[in-house]
Amino acid sequence: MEEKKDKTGLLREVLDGAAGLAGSYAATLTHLFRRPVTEQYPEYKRPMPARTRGRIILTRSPDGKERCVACYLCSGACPVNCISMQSEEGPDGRRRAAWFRINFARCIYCGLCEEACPTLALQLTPEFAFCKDAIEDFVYEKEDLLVDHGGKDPDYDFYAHAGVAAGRPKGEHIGEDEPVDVKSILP
Amino acid sequence: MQVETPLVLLKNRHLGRPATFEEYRAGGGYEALIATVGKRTPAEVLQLVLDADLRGRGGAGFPAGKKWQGIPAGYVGPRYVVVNTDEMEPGTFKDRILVNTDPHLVIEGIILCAYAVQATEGVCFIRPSYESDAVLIEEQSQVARDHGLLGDNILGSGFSFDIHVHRSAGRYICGEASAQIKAISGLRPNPRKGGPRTSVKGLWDCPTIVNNLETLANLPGIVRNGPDWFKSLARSAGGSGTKLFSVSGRISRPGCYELPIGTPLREILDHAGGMPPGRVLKAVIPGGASTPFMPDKYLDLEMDFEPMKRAGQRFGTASIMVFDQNTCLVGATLNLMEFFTRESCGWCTPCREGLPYVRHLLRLIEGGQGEEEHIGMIKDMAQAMRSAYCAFAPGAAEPLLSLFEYFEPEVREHLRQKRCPFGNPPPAMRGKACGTRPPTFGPTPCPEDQCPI
Amino acid sequence: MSLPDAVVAEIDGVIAAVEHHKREAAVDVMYALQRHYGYLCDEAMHYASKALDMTTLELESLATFYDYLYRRPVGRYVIHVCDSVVCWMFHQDSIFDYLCRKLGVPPGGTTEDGMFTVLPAACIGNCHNAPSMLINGRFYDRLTAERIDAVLAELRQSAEEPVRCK
Amino acid sequence: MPDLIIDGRPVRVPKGTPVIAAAESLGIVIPRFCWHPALGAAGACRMCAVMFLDGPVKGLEMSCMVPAADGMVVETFHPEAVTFRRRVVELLMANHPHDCPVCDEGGHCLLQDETISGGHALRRFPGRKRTYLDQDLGPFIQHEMNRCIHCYRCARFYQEYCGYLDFGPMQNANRVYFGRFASGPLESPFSGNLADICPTGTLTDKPGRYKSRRWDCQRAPSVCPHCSLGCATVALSRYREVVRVEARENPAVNGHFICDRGRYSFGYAASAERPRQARADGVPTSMSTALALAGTRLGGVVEAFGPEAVAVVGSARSSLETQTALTALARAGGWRGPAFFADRTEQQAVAAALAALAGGRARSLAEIGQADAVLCLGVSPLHDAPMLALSLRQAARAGAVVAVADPRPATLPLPFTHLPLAPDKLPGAAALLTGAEAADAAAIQRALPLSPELWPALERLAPAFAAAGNPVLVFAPALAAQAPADARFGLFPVLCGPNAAGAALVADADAPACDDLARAIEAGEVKGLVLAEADAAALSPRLAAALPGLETLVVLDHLPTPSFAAAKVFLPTQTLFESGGTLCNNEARLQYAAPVAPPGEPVSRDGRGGHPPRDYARKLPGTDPLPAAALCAVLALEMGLDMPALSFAAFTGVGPEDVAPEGTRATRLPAAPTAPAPPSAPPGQGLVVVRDDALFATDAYGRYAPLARAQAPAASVVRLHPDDAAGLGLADGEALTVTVGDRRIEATLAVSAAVARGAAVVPRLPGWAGLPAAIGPETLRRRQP
Repeated sequence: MEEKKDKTGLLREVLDGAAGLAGSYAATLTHLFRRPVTEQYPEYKRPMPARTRGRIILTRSPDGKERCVACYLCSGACPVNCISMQSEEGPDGRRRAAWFRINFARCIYCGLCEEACPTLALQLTPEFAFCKDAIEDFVYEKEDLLVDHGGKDPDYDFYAHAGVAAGRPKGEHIGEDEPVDVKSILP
Repeated sequence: MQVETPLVLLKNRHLGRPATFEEYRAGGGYEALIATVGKRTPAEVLQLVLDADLRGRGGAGFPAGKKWQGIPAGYVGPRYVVVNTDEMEPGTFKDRILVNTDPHLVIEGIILCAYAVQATEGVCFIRPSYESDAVLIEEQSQVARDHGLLGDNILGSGFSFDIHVHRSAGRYICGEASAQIKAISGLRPNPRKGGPRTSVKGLWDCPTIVNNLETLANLPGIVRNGPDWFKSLARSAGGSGTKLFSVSGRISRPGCYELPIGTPLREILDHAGGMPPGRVLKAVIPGGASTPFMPDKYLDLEMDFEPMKRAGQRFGTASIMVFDQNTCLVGATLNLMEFFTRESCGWCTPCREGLPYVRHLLRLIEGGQGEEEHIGMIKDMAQAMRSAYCAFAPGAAEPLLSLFEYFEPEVREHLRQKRCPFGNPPPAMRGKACGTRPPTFGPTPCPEDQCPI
Repeated sequence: MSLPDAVVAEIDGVIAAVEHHKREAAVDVMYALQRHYGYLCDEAMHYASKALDMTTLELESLATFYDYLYRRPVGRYVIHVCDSVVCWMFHQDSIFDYLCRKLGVPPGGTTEDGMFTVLPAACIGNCHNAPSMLINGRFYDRLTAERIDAVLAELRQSAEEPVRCK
Repeated sequence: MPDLIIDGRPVRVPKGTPVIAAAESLGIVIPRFCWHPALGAAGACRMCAVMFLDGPVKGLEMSCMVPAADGMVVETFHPEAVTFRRRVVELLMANHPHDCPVCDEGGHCLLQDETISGGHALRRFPGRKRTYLDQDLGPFIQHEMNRCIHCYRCARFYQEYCGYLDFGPMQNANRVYFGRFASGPLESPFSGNLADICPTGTLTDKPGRYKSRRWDCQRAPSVCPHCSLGCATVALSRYREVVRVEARENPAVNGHFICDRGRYSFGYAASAERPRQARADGVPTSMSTALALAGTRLGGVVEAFGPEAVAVVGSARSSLETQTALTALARAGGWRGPAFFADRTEQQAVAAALAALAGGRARSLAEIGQADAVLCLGVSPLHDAPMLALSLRQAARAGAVVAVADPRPATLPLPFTHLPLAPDKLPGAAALLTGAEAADAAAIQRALPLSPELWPALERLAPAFAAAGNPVLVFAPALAAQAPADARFGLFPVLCGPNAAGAALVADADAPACDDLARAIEAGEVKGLVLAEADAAALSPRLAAALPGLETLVVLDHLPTPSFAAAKVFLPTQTLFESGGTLCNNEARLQYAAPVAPPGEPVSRDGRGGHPPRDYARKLPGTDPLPAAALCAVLALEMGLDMPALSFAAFTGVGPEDVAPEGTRATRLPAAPTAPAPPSAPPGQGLVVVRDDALFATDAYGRYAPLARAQAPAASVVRLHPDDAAGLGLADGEALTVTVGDRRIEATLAVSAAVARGAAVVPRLPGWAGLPAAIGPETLRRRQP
């Protein structure tokens, strides 16, 4: 009884072992015929989802003007203080950045600046690999950041909503009534 | 069932012209004044008014005598009487009728009031559309002056008092006492709340009594015939005197009727000829634009301050506007909101911003673009309007809230049909009306049979 | 352009009548100037400001607040069409539209010949004769198209000086 | 003292306190827009609604309108109140534009705070937004009416609180517009406060427009150095530049507001002309070289002529720290000085003015607002101390009688009586009004026989002053002798510089004045001079004229004054914004201004290609300047002097650690010195020269602030009484040539009856400093075309 039991136990162990072996071989075999996962980076650059948080750009509104109004919200939101700027009044009366600087050596690509941006000017792009030889080269100025398209939201135009007369007269923004006439004779 | 009613205020009614000084005098006019000035003490006159329980006819119904008592005892310096003839409440025209009927009754009343509070100067605040009344008062007060009843040393008693007319340039809010004082002072007529009352610190920082013109016109009668007579005029238990009811709207004979206070609405309408043929009463606004709609179930309510207050209604200025079954009450409320929005002084948020807010939503509803949520939004804002700075926005909220209280199905019908069930066109935006109306709504054809054009 | 002596005298008289409280005359002085100039132009405001010892801003805050003081040019006759609830019940909006079309002006507009300005107005206190309008301090009751035509024709003929407000 | 319960917490407040303020004393901040502690309740915004559960008032009421009363039980978070407040915010936001990103108020906006904290995030109102056209309100205030929430704070402040009537509300209903009759600069010299008081971005600070967000600024409590009142300010600096100055609440001094001079004259600190580098004989050099050279040169003078040949001059614009260090330096070297005043009379006068304050007679600005009669003697409030005018207005609003006895024409935004009297007549006028008994007509006519036009006014004023329970005398130090013995009268001197009081406390009673030093230089007794934050030309023309006679002139300063140009050795110092410092104001109140801006050229001027430099390892440019007190210590070290450690506590009785945030009055005032002789009629013929300040650019700092300088009147004006003008044969508006020493100044003549007879009012500008005490036709001449 004892022996018999031993025998059946041994047989089972052998069979189990063989099954396990066969399983592993099967796994190996299936992988042999699968499409390879490895991509030949950098020869092949895998397309990233649009919302990937990579290099930051400053976009333009549909009329081709700078979207950034230098409101300081991105620099205020930035947890690592890598954004700095100076605002000024442009020749067209619009508020804009005199200079705008992002230190990508510090940036952690958290995307808080993009969330803070009220004019959809500042956007993170899927571009994640931009290596430099010198760390100072990671300091991007406005001219390095500014692109000539609208990024993820090409249609939004802050100044079409804003209610300040910068390029577009009062009362002609979206959802506005014509200006109140203080001297109106209508009751 | 026409009953004989005592005529007190309108007894000198002549067709097409005001009563003259002689006519007024012949009917016992100025006798109260002659018997009072220099013969009775001001305190006695005040006591008469207190006993008569004369309540303000301008809308709030504050006892006139109590208001006069507010003047600090022993105050030395000028005191003023301001006669409120602003009367810009839509539906109200009683003061104009009264002045044009019997100017000297009004003048005598003003002088009696001035004597009771020992005022030195009276200001008659008159709205621009009553220019003819202003001229009339100016002329007739000159007549009184010529007879020694007004001006320096009245009837040789040593009491001096004079009246001048202050012409307003028109705004509903000027009818509010503190705003009226500011308007006379050449300031922006924003009402004032808190701080001393106008009877303590009013015009030019002196004690000032602001009373409605009709209130003061009751004084000669009270002084001449005594408080008991005055109280006996009323039909309601606690009431006193008669009242000028201005009846307008869908009624056979719109006009101004003097009836005892406490006369039930049904009787008043009967006096005015009842409903025109084919018309059924739906609701009335009983006391000017800032009182709630009163549906027909209140037809037998006594028209007096207290009984109406108990029924959740307001007596107001007793300006009865009658709406028939063919009138859209949403449109009527919208019209009232347009009025209130425009006439706000712009001081506090619920009034300045809240009224345009509900006006816009009502325009949407009346124009068939209303949504279910708009009803809730209007109710929300109407509640908020009740906590405004002065009584203006709360007054505007009254008809608005009563619209939803009594006639919500009518509002919902607008939502359901996506148009006005009474066929009113979508409300045109102010300032863009001309040429933007749909051609079906012009001079002709009109949505209703009796369109005047 | 200096004011005629009569206007100056009238303004001085109005101010003298309320000598101790000059400010009370503000509206009356502006009415007087409005009658002279037709409306309250800036020149009128500056004159009133000097006469009353008030700043132009103070007067402007009154002139723009009130209904019957016009800071924009108006016609010889200003037609105030009551648009309150009783008149509305009697189709005031049709009346108003009719007037506007008849005269070819938008609300608040002035006809080209400078005769008429059409304005909506808060209740003018003539509800028992609705619908009604106010021109020159005079009521026109129970309006119909024919009545409006007649009134306009009559006013066009009239040589009477417009009495806007005393 | 009503007791009430707010949100379950009992509180006792003084009678008349509104519930909103009572809650604030518990730390419960009820939302508000229109309520402001200085302006009181308006009840316009309806934001401060709270629920009154018990007590004399019940139901939903505005906490600003209801005075606290016994037995009240108030709940600020009652659902009904919260709902109502939510509706109010919804209404206010229904028309508010979508422009926070470009709004300068963003980040310190009350509307933002209340909207976000109230949870209003989504717009449900389907209507369109109201818009307005804006006006140009001048150089200080930017107008953006779309953002207005109609709280009426601006109009109430501008018209009621300040008394100017060129800005206010127009139109009615939902069209109310706040602006002027037409575009143009605001007339009020307090207009800058509109930016502070506006709860949204409708009225914002124009000079600071689009500069920065509040959270990016370094902020520190500061003290205004543009007159002697010492108003509390907050300085905001960013990128090494002061970008804005705001009012700071100091209930004892300026309340909540400051004047435009104090607000917009900060530009001197970051001005491009500011000397930031040490110079030796006019050549830029390093700080250490210049210090060594200063040591050597001064040492040389001491060696050759003895320590008495070196003198030190300070000024009323330095901090107490600097003034004390100069004193310590002078004592260590055994040098003359320091001299802080032009002449000894002035020093005595200031000391006497301070001495008079002993015994609790000093009044603060806030207390002047509660006085019932105020006489300004030789003080023109709006220009000598602008915030004084605002306090006088508050007094006048409460019914006080205000009289200004001053030779200069005076305008004030309040009802007041101007007594244009020549300086020598002022003591007589003061005696008439400050006596215990009301002066009678005879006394008035005796005192001022030549001014019959003033008799009726004085007859009216005399009984009012005699009957006043709480009168105040505001006086110029030269008239310190006129301070009445009558203890009823509070005293309020107006001095000539932000720290003139400090100078008078620090200076020895027998210290030489600038004129004494000038005499000593002329006599060859003084050969070396240390001029610390003082402009000899403005301080004492005689000293300026004597400077070339020196062997060595060491100048410590941060302003490009003429003395800086004349310096043999120049040592740059830090401004109050950089070093901080303690100032002593006119009522001997010591206040500490904290440092706010780091030293160095502002980033805006440092860098190329439109952005700041990227070289992080270099030394920042323009960081040489050191606090003047530190420079004194280093100089002493260079010269091997044993400079004692001297704290200003030794002079004022109050140590640096004792200075409270709202200021602490000096406990050690000068012992009553012999009061200066009252001004007397100048010998011989001529008109007494009276100097007049303008609102901008006549104070020592404002002259070097570009924005303030841009507001200064283009042409200098000489003002004369019609009689005097006629006597000189001159007419109103004529072009004049004024001879000052060997220079000629061009000016125009303004003739006005508001000028005292016998006085010639000239601007207080350095160029005019050399005029003699009295001038005649040879000085004032018609300009030949």
